[in-house]
Amino acid sequence: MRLPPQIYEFVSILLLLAIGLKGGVELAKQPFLTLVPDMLAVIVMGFALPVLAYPVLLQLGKFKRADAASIAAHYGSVSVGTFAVAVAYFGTIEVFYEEHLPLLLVLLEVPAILIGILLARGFSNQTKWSSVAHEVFLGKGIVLLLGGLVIGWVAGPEGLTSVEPLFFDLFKGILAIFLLEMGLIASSQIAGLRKYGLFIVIFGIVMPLFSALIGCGLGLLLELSIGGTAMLAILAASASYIAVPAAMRISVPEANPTLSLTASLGVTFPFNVIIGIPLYLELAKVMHAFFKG
Amino acid sequence: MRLPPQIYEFVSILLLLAIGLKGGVELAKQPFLTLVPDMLAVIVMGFALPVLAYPVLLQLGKFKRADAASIAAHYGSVSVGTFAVAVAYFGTIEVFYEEHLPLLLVLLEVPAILIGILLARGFSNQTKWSSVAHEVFLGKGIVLLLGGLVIGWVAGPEGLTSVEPLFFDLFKGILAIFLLEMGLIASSQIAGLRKYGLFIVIFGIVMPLFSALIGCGLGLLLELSIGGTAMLAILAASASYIAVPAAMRISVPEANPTLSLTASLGVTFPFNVIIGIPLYLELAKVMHAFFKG
Amino acid sequence: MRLPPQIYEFVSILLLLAIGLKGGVELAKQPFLTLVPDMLAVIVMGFALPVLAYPVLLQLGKFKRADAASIAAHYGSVSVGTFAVAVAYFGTIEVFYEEHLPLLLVLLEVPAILIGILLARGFSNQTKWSSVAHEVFLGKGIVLLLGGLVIGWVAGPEGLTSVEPLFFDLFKGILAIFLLEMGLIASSQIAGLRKYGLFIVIFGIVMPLFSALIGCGLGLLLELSIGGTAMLAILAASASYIAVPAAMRISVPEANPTLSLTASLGVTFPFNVIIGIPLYLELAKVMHAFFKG
Amino acid sequence: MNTSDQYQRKIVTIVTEAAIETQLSKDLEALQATGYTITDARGKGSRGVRNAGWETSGNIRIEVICDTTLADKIANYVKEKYYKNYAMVIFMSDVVVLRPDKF
Amino acid sequence: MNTSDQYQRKIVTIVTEAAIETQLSKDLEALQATGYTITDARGKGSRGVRNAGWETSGNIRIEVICDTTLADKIANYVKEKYYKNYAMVIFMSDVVVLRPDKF
Amino acid sequence: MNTSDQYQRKIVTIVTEAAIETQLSKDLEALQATGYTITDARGKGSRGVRNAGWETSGNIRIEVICDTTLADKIANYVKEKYYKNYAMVIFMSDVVVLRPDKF
Ligand SMILES: Nc1ncnc2c1ncn2[C@@H]1O[C@H](COP(=O)(O)O)[C@@H](O)[C@H]1O
Ligand SMILES: Nc1ncnc2c1ncn2[C@@H]1O[C@H](COP(=O)(O)O)[C@@H](O)[C@H]1O
Ligand SMILES: Nc1ncnc2c1ncn2[C@@H]1O[C@H](COP(=O)(O)O)[C@@H](O)[C@H]1O
Ligand code: NA
Ligand code: NA
Ligand code: NA
Repeated sequence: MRLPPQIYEFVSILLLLAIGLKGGVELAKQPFLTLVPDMLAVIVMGFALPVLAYPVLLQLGKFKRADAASIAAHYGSVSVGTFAVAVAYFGTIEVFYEEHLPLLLVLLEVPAILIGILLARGFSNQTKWSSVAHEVFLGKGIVLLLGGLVIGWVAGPEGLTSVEPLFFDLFKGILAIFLLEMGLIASSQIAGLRKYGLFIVIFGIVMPLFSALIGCGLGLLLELSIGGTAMLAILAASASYIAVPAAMRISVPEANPTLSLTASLGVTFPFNVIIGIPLYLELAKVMHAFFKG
Repeated sequence: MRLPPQIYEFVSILLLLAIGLKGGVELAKQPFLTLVPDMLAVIVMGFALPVLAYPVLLQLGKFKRADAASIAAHYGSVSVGTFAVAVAYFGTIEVFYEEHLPLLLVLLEVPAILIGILLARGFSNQTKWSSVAHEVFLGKGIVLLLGGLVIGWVAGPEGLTSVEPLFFDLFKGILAIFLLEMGLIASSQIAGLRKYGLFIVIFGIVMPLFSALIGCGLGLLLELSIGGTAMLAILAASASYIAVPAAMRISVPEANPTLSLTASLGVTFPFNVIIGIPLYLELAKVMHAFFKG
Repeated sequence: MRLPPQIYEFVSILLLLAIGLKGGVELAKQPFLTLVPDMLAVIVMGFALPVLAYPVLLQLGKFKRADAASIAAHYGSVSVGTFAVAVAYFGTIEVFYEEHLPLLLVLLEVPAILIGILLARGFSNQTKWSSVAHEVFLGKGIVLLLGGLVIGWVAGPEGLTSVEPLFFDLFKGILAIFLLEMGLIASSQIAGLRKYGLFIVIFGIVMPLFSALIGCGLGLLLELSIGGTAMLAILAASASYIAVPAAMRISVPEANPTLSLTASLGVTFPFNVIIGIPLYLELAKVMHAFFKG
Repeated sequence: MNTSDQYQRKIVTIVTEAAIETQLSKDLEALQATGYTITDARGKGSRGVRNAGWETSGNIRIEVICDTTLADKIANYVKEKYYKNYAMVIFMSDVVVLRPDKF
Repeated sequence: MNTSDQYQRKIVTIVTEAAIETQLSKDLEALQATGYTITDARGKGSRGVRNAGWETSGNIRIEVICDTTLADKIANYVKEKYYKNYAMVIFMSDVVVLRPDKF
Repeated sequence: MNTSDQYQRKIVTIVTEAAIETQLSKDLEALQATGYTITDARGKGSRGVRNAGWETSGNIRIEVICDTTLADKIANYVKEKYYKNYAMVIFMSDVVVLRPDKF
C-alpha cells in the first residue's frame, strides 16, 4: 500500500501552499523591517548547526567526509512535514506562536545546503553554484512556501476567505494523508537502520535534542513567545528529507543518499512527530520560566 | 474520457479511509465482545456464498472449474463502492444501521478468496498461501479499512473533528467522482457481455438477489435493525472487483479474468447501485415486518 | 515546479463538472425552449469569429493557410479556465448573469473546430469527419460540461447539497491551483513568443478585444443582463487551449501547434484573466447604458 | 535452450507524439501486426523538447515485433503518412523470439 | 572507444501483465540475474487490448541484461511458468556492455 | 523496402537515477546528439532496488540513436562522469534507421 507518487506530490503542494498562505496573512499585520533581526539570526543558526554536527559525524561516526557533510546538511535544514504537524498541534491545543515562523522556515532551508557542499568540497571551483542555486531556489519547497507567503501577504485575510475551504479547512485532513504516506516511507527506511547500525539511531535522536536546545536558546534571545520559541526549536530539530537530499545527490554525489535519508526519515522524523514536538514545547516553557521569570 | 488512474486510486483511498473512520468512531461506543457473534456469523456467510454459487456456475453455466471457482469467489466477497453508495443513500433518507457494519465489510473480503482457491485447486500443496495472504492482507482495501477503523476507534468523535472536512464533508462529492469513473469502467465491460452471453447477465442479477435474501435472513437471526439487515443484504449481494480479481489472477491464473470482471463490474455493480440497494432495503422491511411482527 | 499532469487533469475535471453542475441547477429553473434563440445565435457567432479572423491572419500575419485556419479556430472557440475565473470574479463582486451561460460555453466549443478544418482543407473528402466528431464530442471538455449540466438539471438544488462541499465550496481553491499551473504553462510559452514575434502578441490582444465587442453586441441583441452580456463577451474573447489544439493536431497536422498555443496560452489567456475580464464588464456596462438607456 | 526454438524477427520502434496514438494503433492493426507495446516517453529531437507536461505534448514509444517484410511495410507506411507533419523517429533491429506463430 | 572495453551480452525483454511483477522479480533474482529494469506499458496482442486504466490491467516491460546461457535459462523458465496463463511476449537481442563484471 | 533506404546506426541506452536527468540531457546535447528519448523506469541492480516511490528514487531510461563514433563517445563520457557515484547501466546495440540525416 503506497499513495500514488503524484498524489503524494499534490498533498505536499497543498501543505506547502497552506503554510505559506497562513504565514503570509499573518505577516501582513506587522511591519516587515522589525523581522529582519530574527531572519538574520535564523540564517546564522542554519549555518551553525551543520558546522557543529560535522565533526561529530566525522570523528564519532567515522563517516567519510562526503557522508558526514551530507548528513550535517540534512540536520541544518528543516522538515516541512514536521512543521505542519506542529502547526496542527499548536492549533488544537491553542498555543500562540509568532506569525513569521513560516518565513523563518523558508530561510532555514538554504544555508545548510551551502555549508554541506562547502564541507564536502572546500571552496573548490568544481562546484557548479549556478546549478545548485537553480536546484535549491526553484525547488518545490521554496517556490511554494514563498509563493504562498507573498500571495497571503498581498491578499490579506479577506482576500483568502474564498480559498479557505481548500487550504485551511482541509489542512488537517490533508496532513493526515501526508503523514500516512510518510509513515509508510519512513518504515521502508528501517532496513537501512539495521545496516548502518546504532550510531545512526543515536545521532538521529540526540542531534535533534541538541538542536532544539539551541533553537530554544535563540528563541529566548530573540524574545519570542513560548510558542514561537518552541516552534524555532522544532525547526532546528527537524531534518530535511526533500530539498537537501535532492541537492546533495547532485552536488555531492559520492555521499551515500540512503545513509542520510535513513537518519532523517527513518529516525528523526518519527521521533520529532511523536515525542519531539510536545517535548520541545515543554522545554520552551521551562526555559521561559527560568530565564524570563 | 477517463480519470487518471492515480486520481481513481486516490479517490478509492479516501473512500476506504472515510468508511473505516466513520465505522471506527461508532464502534468505540460499544463493547467489542458483543460483536463477536456477528463477526463469526458473517465469516461463515463469506465461506458459504461461494460454495453455493460454485456448482451453479459449473453445472448450469458450463464454466471450467477454475472459472467457476473464481466467479464464485468474486460473489462471496464484497464491493466497497456498493457499500459506500449505500452509506450515502441511508444517510440521505435517514435510515439507521448498526455501527459495526464496516467491520463486517472488512471481514467479508477474505473468506471468499480462500474458498475460491480451494475450489479451484483442492487442498493442493502448490498454492503459496503465504503470498496469497500477503496479497490479501496487505492489499489496499483491508489495510485502509482496518487502519481507518482503528484510528477512528482510538481517536473517537472529538479526535476526528479536525479531519471531518476532508473525510466526511467531502464524502459524497468524492463518491460521485468515484461512481463516474466506475460507470465508465463498467460500460467498457459491455463488450465482454456480448461475448460471454446471456448466462453471465442472468447470473449477475440472480446471484445478488439470492445473496441478499441470505444476507437478510442472517440479519434477522442476528437481530440487527432494519437498516443493519438491509446493509448486510447489500454486503452479501455485492461482488468484489478489486481484491478478489487481484488475488485470483495470481493464485488461479488459468481462470479468465475478464469473465468474472464482466459479471461483477459490468452487471452486478450497476444493478446493485441502481436497483439493488433500495430493493434490499424494502426486502429488509418486509422480512422484519413478517418475522418480527 | 510543475503540478503532476494527473493532478492538473483532475483539477480541470473538477472545474468542468462544477461549472456544469452550477449551470444545470440554474437551468432547471426555466423552460428550455426560451433558450433556443440564444443557443442558435451563439452557434452563429462560433462560426463567424474564425471566419473573420482567418483573412487577417493570412494577409496581415502572412501565415500559411493551415496555420491561419488553426489559429482562427482557437479564437473562435472558448477557454473554460477564463470562464471559471469570470464565474469566481462575478461571484465575489456579486454581478448577476443568466444561468444558461455554461450551456452557451459548451455550444461555443464546437463550431470553430469545424470551420477551422474547412478553412484549412476546403470541403475535401479527405477529412475523416467521424474521427473528428469522436475527438470533439467525446473530449473531456464537452463530456464533463454537458454531463454536469444534465446531472445538475435532473438533481436540482436539493439534490446537489450533498456534493456542494466538493464542487462548490472548494471551487475557488481548486481554481487557484488550476491558475497556478496555467501560469506556469503560460510562462513556458514565452520562448515561443520571442520566435514568432510581434504579430502574435498584437493579434493575441487585439483579437479578443474585437471578439469582446461582438460578444457584447450579441448580448445586447439577445437582451441579456449586463452580467450576461459581459460573460458572452468573455466567452467570445477567450481562446481555446485544450479542445481545439487536440482536434487541430489530428485534423490539420501541417499547422504548427506551438504557434497557436503561444498566442492563445501565452498571450490571450493571461491578458483576459488579468485585464480582459474587468474590462469587458465595463464595456458591457457602457454599452448597456448607451443602447438601453 | 535448443536453438531450433529460436526464430529471427524484427522489432520496429516508433517514437512519436502522443496525440496520434489512436490513429497509429489502428494503422498497425490494419497492416496486420499481431500486436504492439506502448510506453509513455518524453524527449528531444529536431522538433524541440517534448514532455508530458502539457496534455498531448508528450511522446509515446511503440514497439512492434514482426517479420522483415511487415517491418519494412510498417516503417514505410508510417513514414509516408506521418513523417512530414509529426515529431517522429523510426528504427528497427533484430530480435529472437520463442514462439514464431505469435509474430 | 577501445573495443577491448566492449563485451557481448544478451538483453531479454519480457512484456507481460502488471499483476505478476512481484513474482517475476523474485524469479529473476532466483535465477541469479544481476539486475532488471521495469517500465509501465500498455499494448495489444493475442489476448486483446491491455491498458493501465483498470488497476492491474496494465502491462509491464522488463529488461534483463545477462550472458547467453542465463538469457536462455530465463526465457525458458518464464515461458514454462507463465506463457500458458498470462498475456506475455518474450524476445532477446544482442547488446554490447562496458563493464562485463556487472552482468 | 529498398535497402538503399536503410542505414546502420547505434542506439545507446542508459538506465540511471532520475535525479540526474537534467544534467545528463545537457551532456548529451553538448556531445552533439541529435536527440534522445526518456522513459520512467524502476529496477534493481548492484545498488539495490530503485523505484519511483520516493521523489527522486526512481530510474530513467534514456535512448540515443547516433553513429558508432558518437555512441562510443557518449558511452565513455557518461561512464567517466557518472559510473562511480550513481546507479547506472549502459548498453549499446545496432539499429537500422530510415533517415540518416536525422542521426
Ligand atoms: N537521436 C535520437 N535518439 C533518440 N531519440 C530521438 C532522437 N531524435 C529524436 N528522438 C525522439 O523522437 C522524437 C521526435 O523526434 P523529432 O521528430 O526529431 O523531433 C523526440 O521527441 C525524441 O523523443
Ligand atoms: N507483435 C507484438 N509486438 C509488440 N508487442 C506485442 C506483440 N504482441 C504482443 N505484444 C505485447 O505483449 C502483450 C501480451 O501479448 P499477448 O499475450 O499476445 O496478449 C501485449 O499486451 C502487448 O503489449
Ligand atoms: N542486469 C541488468 N539488467 C537490466 N537492468 C539492469 C541490470 N542491472 C542494473 N540494471 C538497471 O540499472 C539500474 C542501476 O544499476 P546498478 O548501478 O547496478 O544499481 C538498476 O536500478 C536497474 O534499473
Ligand atoms: Na534542522
Ligand atoms: Na457478496
Ligand atoms: Na473565443
